Amino acid sequence: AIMVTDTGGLGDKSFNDGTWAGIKRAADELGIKAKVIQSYEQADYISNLSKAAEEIQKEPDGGIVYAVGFMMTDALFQVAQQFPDVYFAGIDIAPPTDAVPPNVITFLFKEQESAFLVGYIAAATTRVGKVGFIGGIPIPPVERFRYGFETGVKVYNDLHGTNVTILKGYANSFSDPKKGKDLALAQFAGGVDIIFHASGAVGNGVIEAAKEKMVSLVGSEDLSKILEYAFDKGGFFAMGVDVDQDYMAPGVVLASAMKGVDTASYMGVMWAYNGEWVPGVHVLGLAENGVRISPMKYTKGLVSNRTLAELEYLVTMIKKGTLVIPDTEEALKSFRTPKIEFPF
Amino acid sequence: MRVLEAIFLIFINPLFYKITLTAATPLIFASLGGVYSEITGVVNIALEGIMLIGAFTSVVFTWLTGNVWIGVLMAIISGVALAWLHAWGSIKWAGDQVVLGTALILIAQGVTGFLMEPIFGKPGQTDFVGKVEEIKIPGVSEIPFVGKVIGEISPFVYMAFAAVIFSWWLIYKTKLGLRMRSVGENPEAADTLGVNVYGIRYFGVLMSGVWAGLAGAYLSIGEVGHFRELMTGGRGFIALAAMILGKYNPVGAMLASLLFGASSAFANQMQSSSLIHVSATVKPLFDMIPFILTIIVVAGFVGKSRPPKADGIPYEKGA
Amino acid sequence: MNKKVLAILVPVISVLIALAISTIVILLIGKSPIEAYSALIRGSFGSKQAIADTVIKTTPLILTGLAVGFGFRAGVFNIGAEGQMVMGALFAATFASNFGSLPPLLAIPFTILIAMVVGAGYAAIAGYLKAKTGAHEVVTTIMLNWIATYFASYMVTGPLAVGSGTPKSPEISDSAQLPVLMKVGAIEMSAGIIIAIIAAIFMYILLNKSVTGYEIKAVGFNPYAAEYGGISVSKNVILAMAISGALAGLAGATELMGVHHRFLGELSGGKGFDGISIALIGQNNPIGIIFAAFLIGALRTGSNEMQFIGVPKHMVMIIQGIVIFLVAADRIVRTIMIRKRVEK
Amino acid sequence: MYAVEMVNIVKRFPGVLANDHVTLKVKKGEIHAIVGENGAGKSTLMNQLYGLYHPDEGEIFIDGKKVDIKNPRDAIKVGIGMVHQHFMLVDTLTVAENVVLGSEPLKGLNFDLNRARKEVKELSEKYGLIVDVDAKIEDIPVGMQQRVEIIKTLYRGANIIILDEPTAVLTPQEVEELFEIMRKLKDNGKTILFISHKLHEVMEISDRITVMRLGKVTGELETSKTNPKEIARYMVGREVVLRVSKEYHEPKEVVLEIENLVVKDNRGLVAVKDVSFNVRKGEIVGIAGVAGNGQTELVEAITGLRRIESGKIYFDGQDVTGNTPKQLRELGMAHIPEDRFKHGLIKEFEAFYNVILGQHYKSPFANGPFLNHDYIFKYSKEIMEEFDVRPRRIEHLGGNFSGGNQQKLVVGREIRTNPKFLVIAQPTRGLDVGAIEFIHKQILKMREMDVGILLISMELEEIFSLSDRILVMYEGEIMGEVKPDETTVEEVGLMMTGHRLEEARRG
Ligand SMILES: Nc1ncnc2c1ncn2[C@@H]1O[C@H](COP(=O)(O)OP(=O)(O)OP(=O)(O)O)[C@@H](O)[C@H]1O
Ligand SMILES: Nc1ncnc2c1ncn2[C@@H]1O[C@H](COP(=O)(O)OP(=O)(O)OP(=O)(O)O)[C@@H](O)[C@H]1O
Ligand SMILES: [Mg+2]
Ligand SMILES: [Mg+2]
Repeated sequence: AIMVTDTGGLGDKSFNDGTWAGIKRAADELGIKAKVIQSYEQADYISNLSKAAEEIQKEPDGGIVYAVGFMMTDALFQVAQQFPDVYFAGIDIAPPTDAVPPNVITFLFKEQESAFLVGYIAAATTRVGKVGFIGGIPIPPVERFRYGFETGVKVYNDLHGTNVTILKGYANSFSDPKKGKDLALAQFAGGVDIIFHASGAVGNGVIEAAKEKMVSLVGSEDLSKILEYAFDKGGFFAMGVDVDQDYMAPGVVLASAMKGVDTASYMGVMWAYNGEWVPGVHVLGLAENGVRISPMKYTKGLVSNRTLAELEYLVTMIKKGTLVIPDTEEALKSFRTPKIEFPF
Repeated sequence: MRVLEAIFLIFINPLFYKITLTAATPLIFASLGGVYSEITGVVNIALEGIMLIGAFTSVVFTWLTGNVWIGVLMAIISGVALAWLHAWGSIKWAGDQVVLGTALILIAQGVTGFLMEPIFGKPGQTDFVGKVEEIKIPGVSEIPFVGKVIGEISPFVYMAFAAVIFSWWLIYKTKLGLRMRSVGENPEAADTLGVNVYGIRYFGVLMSGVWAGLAGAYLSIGEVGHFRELMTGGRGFIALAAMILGKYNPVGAMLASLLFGASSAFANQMQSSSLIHVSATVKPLFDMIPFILTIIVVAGFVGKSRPPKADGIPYEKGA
Repeated sequence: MNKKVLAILVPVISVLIALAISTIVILLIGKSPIEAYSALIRGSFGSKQAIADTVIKTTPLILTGLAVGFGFRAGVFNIGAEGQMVMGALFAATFASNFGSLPPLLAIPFTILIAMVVGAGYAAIAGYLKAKTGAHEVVTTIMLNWIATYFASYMVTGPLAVGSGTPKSPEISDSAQLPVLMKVGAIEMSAGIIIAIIAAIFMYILLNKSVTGYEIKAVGFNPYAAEYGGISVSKNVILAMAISGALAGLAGATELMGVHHRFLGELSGGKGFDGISIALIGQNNPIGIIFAAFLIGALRTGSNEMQFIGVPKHMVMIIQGIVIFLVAADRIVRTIMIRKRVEK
Repeated sequence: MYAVEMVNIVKRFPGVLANDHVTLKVKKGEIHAIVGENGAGKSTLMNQLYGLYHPDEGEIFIDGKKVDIKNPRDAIKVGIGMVHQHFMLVDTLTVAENVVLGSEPLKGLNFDLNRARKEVKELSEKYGLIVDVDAKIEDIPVGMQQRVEIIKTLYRGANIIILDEPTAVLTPQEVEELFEIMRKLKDNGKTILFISHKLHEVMEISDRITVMRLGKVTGELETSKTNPKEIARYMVGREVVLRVSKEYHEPKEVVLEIENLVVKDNRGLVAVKDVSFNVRKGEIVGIAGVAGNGQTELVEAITGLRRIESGKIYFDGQDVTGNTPKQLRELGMAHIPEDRFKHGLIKEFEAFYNVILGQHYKSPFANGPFLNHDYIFKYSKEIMEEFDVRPRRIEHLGGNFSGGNQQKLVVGREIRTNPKFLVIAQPTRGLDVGAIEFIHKQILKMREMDVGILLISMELEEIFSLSDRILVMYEGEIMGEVKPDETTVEEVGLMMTGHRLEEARRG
């Protein structure tokens, strides 16, 4: 299995890293080789994918080439056509046309579903009725996170008669943590107390900003002191993205909206080698275990039991399809909270 | 009206001033670095690379030793090391200073990216390794408004302003400063008076390594406590612009950096203002404010900024 | 040794020294330098695909190199080729998606023209401000770069965005795409390289054979003498910036029309900055620039192949950095060469 | 006992033997002049004495002791100071700062600016070298800059002072002041090496003279026992006409008419105040005046390089007020500028590009948008031949010609445009006697051809020998108009210091 990264490269703690983890896990189990090629610039995608495919052709057992990241959409489909005997998989890639060649699978995620959950938690937990969202660059996956987050807040408002509002901002970058910190501080100054970020490494700064504010309030970095304070008086919080970022600032990162990229890439490799290949687009949501929210190892105590129970219920609704979280701007605009009666 | 109200609210919010200061701090350090190098006659486009190396090394050594100040010290040393390469290429070998600078940026980007895996075991970015804590000055933090601005703030911010004062003193009040200015303006004249042109130029460039290294350390362990590839995000180039805008003068460079910091803080707050209703995808456009403002300032108010006469020209004896 | 031989030998030896230095690093990470370097060469010249790739990478580098180099000849430091390239390509993409009804003979020149005019106009802002207010072009072009980047990012995530995947503009009409000279698998080498070479010839003629070139150079060397000689300084500063910007815009056009066929978020990918070192390595001479661009293009292409044997992409940035460093401080290499000869 | 002995000095540059076994002996306490053609090797010889170059062969003795001077620091140590032909001053620093640079007084960690200012003031008073210690170099006139250079050597305790062409840029008054200073220095026991192309100056100030030609010493003369003609012969190797004589030539119609012209200088102060005059075809109108009295601004206004505040300029009967340099050139105006480095030449351009500047866009130099290189090459060969530009290489870069040859290139270029009217500013500054003779002859030839000529010069001798009419400028105003054979140098001198003609006549 060979993975070709987008220009973000390994170390993004997001789809590149996640995909690689899943591929390695599968490769270890299968006893095959796994390689990674990092792209230097956009013009590399086609040639790197082609080279990877040629490499795979040389392997007696065949194999699979991974294209990671929505940036590689066009390149993946162009190259896949040229190598019908090689399996290709795309992560975060939506096919440009409906016809997907038989040698290609792509994985998309319902980011909005996990973001919905953190939005709901944010709305339930804020003490000031104002929460924040910080995106990197408004690309589709980031936007889906936002749609979900906004929906989560809206549903909470509608169910509980509150009026939690959202400040939104973008960093124009995925790699400038200082910018994330400044933007987060600006939102805190604007009156929010919880910020959800979907902004790659920029988010590290968002988390740092929340931590700095919180530690300053509490006067200590000690987890138990932070939790004690937060339980009594609230404070400043961040919410993580893609992977479980709760550990990055224990007690301060309230929850993370996770995306199971590794699950997807693991599946792809397994399918390619076990002959269970199912070509086409695979959209993974809560139901497919493609997205989820972090276990809130440190912060569970800050969220009321009632809210946790409501979340459970909402998750089942989403899994069953009775609650559909919008994944486009239009859908978000026309979204109306359905009638939800909690059984408790 | 809503917009005016939003702007008014931004300007009366102490955090706006605090973010201005922290956004300006790396630029102040880096543009000071530019000033030191360029007033002695060496164009230093490598600031971005020096900052990156500084950001990286400070994280590495903070992680290894657990002591952030050793991290800061190592950022300075590594900044000086990279600056030394620039000095060596451009002073000793009379190389083209702009090309050497771009080469060093590439080398810095390559080296920091390359070393992530061997040192931290994973590429891209490190975990949180520790941070220079904000300092709380008891008296100051109680003052209304001002306390909210500088009552609790990174010591780097104070260091940046101290560095400006120090540099102003060094450049305009000491014998060394006089010599620095003379070799950047007319190295031949200085040479005929027995001034060591090469030595002074080395000093200027190496000092730019000190300041830009500190700028980098501030970005990583001063602000966010970790390193991410390319995390300097072009600030080296903005610092270069601030240096020119500030007319190659430490105080001017500081003012230009503050202008830039204020306008980016302003852009951030505008994005975050609940009074301004624009669609989410339009918001990134607010980030243009600092750049447009800078163009207006340089075109409308600053006009010609004259570089030192010998800036960028290698000095060769007897030519 | 005569000057011309030296001019070629210095970069070659710089490459060799850079490779020698990186050999140590490659050995340290436990890889074989011989394998690594044969991969580097194989990757850049070893096959039709490799050659096509190298040419594709070289094309925009020639053009941004010419853009910056032309500026230097005219006494302006155009650090803004990046922004001009982005703006040129962005506007060309906006219009060229509607050129379906035009024949290629019209659509191609038209698209090129849009990119060049926009690039020229964007650069002329800096030229105008320099001429009229003395605003330093390094400051203004750096600022214009950021504005262009943010603007383009906004356009492809907002008004121009198509599809649910990559932030991208619609595809430009087939008739506006550059003809393909060579197709290897999915890799299409377009006629862009011919355009780049024509541009180099154009620049050579303009600078060395034309009245305009004479005036632009005179203003660059000595504006006082130029004015004394009846040459308008402000007109020529603006013109020089505009021509430089037109060349950068052309780089955007060839990337758009020959490689991506649509505007993508990272279309410029730092090539405007690469132009600075390429221009200076090529000593601001059109022929020199072609060779310098080729050198960097080949290094980049070859580097991807090196990743297959486990040498990370950063290694190539370091090699490139060292090569550029040594070419800039060419006396180091010359001194080494002279010492070698003396020893013999 | 000699203060300086340079014995058998040889210095080679790639392709040039700049000093060929030169021996120079300078007595203690004398003013010793060194003269010679442009490029004879005078500056090179002095640069070796000051440690800027190292001799290839030969020995140097100071006060009888053999020394090895490796760099200026060594020279300063043995008591040598040098004022270079092109000043070595840092424009952005003040006078005091420039003087003490390299040996700054300190107060604790700080540089002691006050002590520096005090010490400079003391030196300045002791030797009568008047300077403004706090002014920036870029703001003070050349004459003062030169005094700063001299103070610099004195501050370092120099006993032997080299002055390389100090008078080339000075006004006659300033030259007199300089000579006063030199005498004072001599009285204080200093030894002075003095380089100049102006033989009358050499005659006036020096005790002994060494003449150089083509890198060799051709003569060692006692000033009191020689005369300018003899020196010139040693210098050039032939007889030289030191003062060209001109025939009477009837002026024709007016070509340039200036009415009530007002022009401002770079600082926005009025530099030319309500000036009116005219120039006829076939006559030379000379403008005399101490530098800085508005001549530069006047010339720039006439040639379109500077904005006019009010007033009118008519050229050949046509109103050309506010015209661009290009328009004026097309109407037949040519201009030999005062500052050949700034305006006259593009150092980075080859000679063949320099000689077409101003006409480069016109046929036959250009064919439509393209340059006609064949013609340009041919044309530049002709000019270099006709005006004896050396070396005779059309691809030599402008900056690599010696000053004299640069001037010949400019003069050739402007004359060959066949102008109706020619503005000439400081045409012979820094040139040797041979070159001066040549250029003066060219100017008179233009007059014969009925070209109107406006000549601006600080050399009164030049003004007197060439002009048909002389206008004297003082503080932006014309003090009066005289004919050279109806006036005296004294009268013009009075007008140059602010006396109107009538007052000057009254005495
Ligand atoms: N840096 C140099 N490189 C090469 N050749 C030089 C250099 N300096 C001087 N020369 C050569 O040495 C010769 C003597 O030059 P020098 O400057 O000493 O003349 P000079 O007598 O001072 O002339 P002038 O009267 O114009 O000042 C020149 O003709 C020139 O060919
Ligand atoms: N960098 C250089 N390369 C080659 N030749 C040079 C260079 N610099 C000076 N020269 C030569 O040195 C000679 C003297 O140059 P220099 O500038 O001293 O002129 P000069 O005669 O002293 O000028 P001036 O008439 O103003 O005193 C010229 O013949 C010139 O060709
Ligand atoms: Mg000389
Ligand atoms: Mg000379």
